[in-house]
Amino acid sequence: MSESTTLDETATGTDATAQHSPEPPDDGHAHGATDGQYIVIALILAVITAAEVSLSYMDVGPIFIPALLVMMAVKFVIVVSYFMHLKFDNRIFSFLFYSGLLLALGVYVLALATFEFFA
Amino acid sequence: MAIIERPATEPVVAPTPTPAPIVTPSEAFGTFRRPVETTGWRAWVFTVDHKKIGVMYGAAALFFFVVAGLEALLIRAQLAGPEGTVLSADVYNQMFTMHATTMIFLFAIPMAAGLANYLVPLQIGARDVAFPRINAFGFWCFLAGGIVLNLSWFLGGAADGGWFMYQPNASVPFSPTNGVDFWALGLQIAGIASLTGAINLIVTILNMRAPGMSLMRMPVFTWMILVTQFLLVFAIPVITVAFFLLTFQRSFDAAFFSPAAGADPLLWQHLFWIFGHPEVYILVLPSFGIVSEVLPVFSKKPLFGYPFVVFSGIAIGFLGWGVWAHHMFASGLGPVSVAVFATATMAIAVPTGVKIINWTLTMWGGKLRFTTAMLFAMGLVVQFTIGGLSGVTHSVAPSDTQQTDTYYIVAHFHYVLFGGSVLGFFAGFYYWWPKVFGKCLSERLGRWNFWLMIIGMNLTFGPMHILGLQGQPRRMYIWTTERSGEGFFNLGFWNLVSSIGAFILAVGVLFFLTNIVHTHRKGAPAPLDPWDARTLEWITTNPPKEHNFDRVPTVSHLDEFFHRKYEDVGEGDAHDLRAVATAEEVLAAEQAQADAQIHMPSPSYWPIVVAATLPVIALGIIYGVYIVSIVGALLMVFGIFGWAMEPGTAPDSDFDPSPVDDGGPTTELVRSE
Amino acid sequence: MLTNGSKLLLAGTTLAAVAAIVYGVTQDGTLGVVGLLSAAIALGLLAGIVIATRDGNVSAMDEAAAQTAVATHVAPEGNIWPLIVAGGAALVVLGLVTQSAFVMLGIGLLLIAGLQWMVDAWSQSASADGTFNRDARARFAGPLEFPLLATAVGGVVVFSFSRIMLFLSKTAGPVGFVVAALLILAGGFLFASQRSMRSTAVAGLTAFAALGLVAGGVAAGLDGERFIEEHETTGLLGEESECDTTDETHADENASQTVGNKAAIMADITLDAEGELTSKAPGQQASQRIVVGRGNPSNIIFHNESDEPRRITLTTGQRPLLDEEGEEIEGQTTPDQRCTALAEEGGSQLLTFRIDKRSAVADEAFELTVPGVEGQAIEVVVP
Amino acid sequence: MLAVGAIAAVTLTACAEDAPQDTWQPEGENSTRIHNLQWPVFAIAGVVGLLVFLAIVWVVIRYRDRGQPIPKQSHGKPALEIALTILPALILVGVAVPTVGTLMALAETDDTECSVNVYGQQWWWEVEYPEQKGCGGIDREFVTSGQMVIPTGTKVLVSGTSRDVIHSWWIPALNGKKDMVPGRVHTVRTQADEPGIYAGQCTEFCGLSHANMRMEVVALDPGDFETWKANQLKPYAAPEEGSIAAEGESAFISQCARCHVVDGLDDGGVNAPEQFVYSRTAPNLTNLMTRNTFAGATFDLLTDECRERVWEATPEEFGERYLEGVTPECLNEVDLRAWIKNAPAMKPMYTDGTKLGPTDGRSRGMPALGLNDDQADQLVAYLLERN
Amino acid sequence: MSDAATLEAQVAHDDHGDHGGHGGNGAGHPPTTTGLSHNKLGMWLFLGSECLLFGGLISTYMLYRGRASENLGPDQIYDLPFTSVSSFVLLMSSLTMVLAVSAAGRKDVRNVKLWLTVTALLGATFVGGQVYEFTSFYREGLGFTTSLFSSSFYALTGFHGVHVSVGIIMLLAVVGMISRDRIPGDRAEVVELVGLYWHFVDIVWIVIFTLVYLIPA
Repeated sequence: MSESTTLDETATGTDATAQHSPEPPDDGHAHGATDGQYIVIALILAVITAAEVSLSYMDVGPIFIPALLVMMAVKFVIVVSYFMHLKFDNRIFSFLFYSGLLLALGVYVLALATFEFFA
Repeated sequence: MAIIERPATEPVVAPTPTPAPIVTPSEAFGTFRRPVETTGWRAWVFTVDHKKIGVMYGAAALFFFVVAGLEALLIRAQLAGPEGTVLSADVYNQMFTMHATTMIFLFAIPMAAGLANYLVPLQIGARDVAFPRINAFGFWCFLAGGIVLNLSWFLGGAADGGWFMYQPNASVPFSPTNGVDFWALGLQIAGIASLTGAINLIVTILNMRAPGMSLMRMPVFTWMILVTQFLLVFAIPVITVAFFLLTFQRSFDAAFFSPAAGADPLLWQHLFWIFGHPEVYILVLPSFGIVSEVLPVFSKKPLFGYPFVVFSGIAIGFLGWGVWAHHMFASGLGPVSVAVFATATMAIAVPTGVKIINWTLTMWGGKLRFTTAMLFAMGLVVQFTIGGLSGVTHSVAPSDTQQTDTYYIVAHFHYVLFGGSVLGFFAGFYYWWPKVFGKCLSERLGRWNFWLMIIGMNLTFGPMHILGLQGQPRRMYIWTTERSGEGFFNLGFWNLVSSIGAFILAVGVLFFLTNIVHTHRKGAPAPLDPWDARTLEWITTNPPKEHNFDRVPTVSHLDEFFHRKYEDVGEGDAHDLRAVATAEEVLAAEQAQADAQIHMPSPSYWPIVVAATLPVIALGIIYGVYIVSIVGALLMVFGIFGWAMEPGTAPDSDFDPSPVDDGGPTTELVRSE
Repeated sequence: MLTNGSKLLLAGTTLAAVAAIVYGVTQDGTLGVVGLLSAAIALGLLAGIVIATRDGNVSAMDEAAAQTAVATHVAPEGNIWPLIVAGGAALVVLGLVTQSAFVMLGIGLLLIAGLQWMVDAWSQSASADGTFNRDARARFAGPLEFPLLATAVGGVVVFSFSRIMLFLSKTAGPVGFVVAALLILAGGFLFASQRSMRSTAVAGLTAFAALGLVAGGVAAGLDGERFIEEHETTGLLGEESECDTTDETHADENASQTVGNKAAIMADITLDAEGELTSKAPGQQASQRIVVGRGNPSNIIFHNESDEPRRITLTTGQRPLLDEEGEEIEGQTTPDQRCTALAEEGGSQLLTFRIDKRSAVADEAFELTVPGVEGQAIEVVVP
Repeated sequence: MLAVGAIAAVTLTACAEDAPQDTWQPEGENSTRIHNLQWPVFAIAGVVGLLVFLAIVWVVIRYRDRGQPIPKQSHGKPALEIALTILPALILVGVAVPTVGTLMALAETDDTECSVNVYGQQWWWEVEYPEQKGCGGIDREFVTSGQMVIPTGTKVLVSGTSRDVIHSWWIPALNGKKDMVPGRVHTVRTQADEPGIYAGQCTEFCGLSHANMRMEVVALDPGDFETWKANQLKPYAAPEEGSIAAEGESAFISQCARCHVVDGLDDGGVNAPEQFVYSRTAPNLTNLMTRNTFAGATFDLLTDECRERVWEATPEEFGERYLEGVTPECLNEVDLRAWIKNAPAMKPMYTDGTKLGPTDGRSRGMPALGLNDDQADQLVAYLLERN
Repeated sequence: MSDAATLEAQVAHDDHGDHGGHGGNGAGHPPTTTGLSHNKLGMWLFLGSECLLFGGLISTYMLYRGRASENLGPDQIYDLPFTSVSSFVLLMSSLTMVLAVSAAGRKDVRNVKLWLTVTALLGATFVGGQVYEFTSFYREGLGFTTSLFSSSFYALTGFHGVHVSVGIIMLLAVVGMISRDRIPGDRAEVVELVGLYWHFVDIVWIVIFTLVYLIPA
């Protein structure tokens, strides 16, 4: 939760609720991917899912679970960065979401460790 | 229905209806029109103003504080002598469960939410919070949760499993009444209040600060509230999962915690304490913020080491997530886990130490004025230190196996919670009362209140250290002479002392209540800046206008208000502070450049409607009449979508045209012509 | 809007409803509840009518009120809800005769149509100006209409799709699923690209697709799901006392060989290559005997290191033999057994059990045996 | 000054000979190890607390507002801050290292010389001596309740679980507590240096009679322990014909044998506690009179003077006095008869027939049997012979 | 299925946060300190906290997955082909959602309504698949209270199913509100927020699909 000092910004608004202030350019829509690129990203995701499923039918020994987890993480990051625009948006959004995600990961892995789940 | 007869033959040209007068909203919608009043009960029930909601939070929390205090007195009356007969075993178990649950969930959290709601917008120069209607919804959810929780007293007995409700003792065979169901669903609803409040305040603090107020120029109270809200936003979902599993277990007989099906009761303990430990920092950090505001003002010195205090607050918040299993040292975790959590718990003592050192150094070299607020703040520094140190003694895991679940732990957390958050809240009351109500609380009654509470507290909780080390376990509805021993440190004498102390404490709180009544009846209106304060909330009238600031001030320093009142004219390192402006002049300078149009969010009844449907769903689940829950859910969806389709600020069509005849003041809201 | 008359009736409704609940919760007599509930419904209806007609008190004497009374100005527009109320009532009657599903559908229609009719009637007489009326109607009907409409559309798709899936065989299911998804996607891209397609054509096509889906769903729903065979579990083996067989039973199909971590493992019992059955408890040496706490759920893990699939069976005395209907047959007893699925070579199985009787009292000793391996038994002692 | 009083009270408890469950009176190797770690930490805490308190008192006196000009607006000295952060951190590291050491030592289980099983259930403790080579060799397991007898100077490993809710086994004089969680088996190292009675109590909230669920560990010299053990395993001695005890035996079979067990007594297969008690067991009464407490070690079988004689006995004479058991003169008739006739009146339990729906008719605790006086006399006479 | 209905009732009230979030402040937010809209900040924070909620349910499932009674465990009951197709469907619904959001950016109302409807339809087929899966498991003997594995499996996938259903209702309601122009705030932002919620529910399914279905017990 450490607030990095770079968050404080150039607050320009002279008046918190000025009347009829011009609509500030909403940052979300200026760039990001075109529709074509979204379709390509979706196909990549579909391919990874297919890979995961086929991997589970093959017997690849000990690297099976790590491979699955890596592919899951890749799909996760792709959807979050591109479909949810986190890659192009302000860093505060990434901070809010990833702090929640990593906290959940850390706390629950530690809890399962005390159950000797990974032993 | 007036049936209009149409003559059969030639087409009748409908007479051009004389244009009926435009119907006013109250005629068209009657009671369902959008509320716009600013006086009377409607102004309070449908308000979205952060100040009104803050006052309502404070009043409700104080009421529950008195209720839980009475429960504590009954507990101490039962334990005053051996073989006590005041309470039977069953009622005693309900009493201590509800004492703890009410104090934590219905007093401490809402009081912090009340102070935060009222003060944070004022301290960061905002006109209201980011989501005003969610703020109102949060309060009504808290109230609904409190009512559902306490409804259990009248419907078959309250919850009787202790405030952390360990499984499987809280499952149906061992706690057959509906008490635990009311407990789980009541706190679930109150949890929604905390979650929405947290999202609301974080967005407010991040996004609605006055121009020029960077994060490192924010008052420390707002910093501690920000850390508390981050803890809340990530802790509440964990307890929500735990409550859902408990409700599935009790109402839909799932087997999440029943050992017969192979379940592990420790899962509940983990889920509860992953929420539980950040929870106790949620209870104490707001009071740290209050003390960090009060001490500098009455020492006439800025807070010593502002960045250190802020980062130690963040460190406490961050480390708070890695220590939860120190509540479970005796629950049978492996030695490695116990070692990890013991060292992490010790690590958390360091940032707490930093705070105590900085408070002391703030007072060092100051010009101390001992108003009641200052007394309470210093009381916190002393009592919390005792609680913190007794905490360090049982972060040592082996000695914790001797101390856990005994009265030593009861003494520890009462020194930390009563000595910490309650004394902090009282310091806040005395410090901000003139700002909220326009009158100062009487200092004479305040001193009685302070000293009686301090003496009562030490007499009640001091001996509990001895009782704990003499091996008296927690939650014993009775103790017998056989196990109390005769020497100086026997259980009999110290239990009696503790019970007497509890009643002295109660008298102290009574003095506070009389102080409130006395001030409201005969208190003189407070000066604009009674304490020569330092932060932004004091550049407003007492109590502040509906829209807080006529012009949102531009901030250039930490402790902006102090810097506008005093200039340092000394050369080199000689310092000579000269007063250059009085508080009135500073306020007048701001009011001179008031904004012309100010759009304030309008009241709305949707928040209270949605909050009112939650108890209906809960009662349907508890009594197994699922049709009631489904109807409740339908009403909730209706409320949510009605809310979503209602604009934040009411358009003019929602206002009745101001009736010419009575010439009453139009709505106080400044309506743009 | 809430005139005095309607407030009185609304209060009566809520009072009757609350009384019904309190009466129902405290006493358990149904007569009182039914009476109070019917009172509540009756008062509710009356309140609705009074609200709609605004107490109907456009009295003749008050000339100004008569003039401004809006009801006299605007002729009510035609609307569909009376037709649907009639349809709903007919459906209820039909349902009573045929399937009960129609009754529910009828009641649903009655409720929705009645509500809509009331809101229409109220909003049309709200004021003389049409747009204000429509806005007033939207303010109250909107929040329920949008979500309920959405739930209805979503619900229809979910229900009919799941019935179709239940109808198709286990292999055809995924294929049907993919086809449906690709169809929807293709339709989406087609409509998105053909900007010139008039919205009526789009609406027509989607309506046709929806109709097809619902027809498929109802058809599949009516003639029943495919036969999904109840999974036989090892618990059934014990009840039908088939625990002594050495060959594979239905419950042994792809029995999972990995053993989940249970909190407290009492003992590991191993059948080694030579057919030796030994038990090893944590902290003690291997022995032929284990002590189990009475009435305490315990778990043991059976490791099969022999070269054939084996199962382990726990016999705890006798229990009366039950015939088909579950009645006890006099005098005949059968061993009270629990067993695991077959563990393949090198595999292991978990057995959870709880013994309430003391072993000293029971007529024959409790023991753990492996069907097919003679002369090997682990004595189970329950103090 | 009140705060100083509180801190002083905390440190002064080191030298008090008071409540039987005093955690500052270690009597065994494990509790001594904890004590050696505990009191230094208390001392450090006391000193730090005192320092902070003195600083506050000094500030209140020295910097009171006497009209001096507004002090220098110093925003802090980073050097001082960092120093005062590292100092506590060092102290804590100094505390952490021995903590982890003691922790690991207390978690050892493979130097066990005698293992005893313990079962917690609502509101009493069952002690089971499994068949083993340890504790001088036990060839047939036997069960007792309330009081666990162990040989002095031996490393006993108590491994326990619970049959219903979470309880906690805690003998302050011998070691810290360990929760007994149903579905898990937890171990506690227990060792007593000298013969004596060491009191303890369930310390995890377990419902109605959590306060009345006590236990005691009795430490005997190895020789006395052997005699005690032999007495526990002796065959059943039926009361001779015609005596009140014989009628007591038949009364026992008709009234008590449904739940309670006396090894060797032929009760005609009546014993089925799992149908009457939710925790599926009831205390084993085979050698009741060798224990000096009953009903979750909450009530005494001995009259007050006899109890005093045993509790106040010096270590040398303790073994012989404890082995006397409960003689007819020393029997606390009042409590035993009251318990036999109406147990729930003396100890809150869930035995009211009407409210047993959730546990499908099975009570949690001993129901009131409603016996008349002479049945009570017969049972008391019969139980007196269970020594 | 009655459990799913009551689950929906309970969880729905848990989700009020984001609907309410829409009601934030007025059209085109006034200038804020970070230049971002309150609603979007609130939504990302809400998603951060939902990670904790689903994390708790997933870790409960991981702890109890091995504790299936009488050998009716994950290996015997899961139908992998069907579930992988339902994951594919949910991924495609994320694609159509993104297309809806970019259409909203371009103020192309027709395509926004179209893509929102398609996303809702794909979501409905996914939930239909879940309902089918639950029914067939129930027929095979895996009731909600059969074993710890079944209770935690139904709790986890039931929670996720309810979140998807709430998402579908939001999508279709937004389509209705756009066509009748009943959205008070900035329409593009409302579509974007619903999109964020939908993508979050999809990535939770990505995690569930791998941990629950693919990793053997």
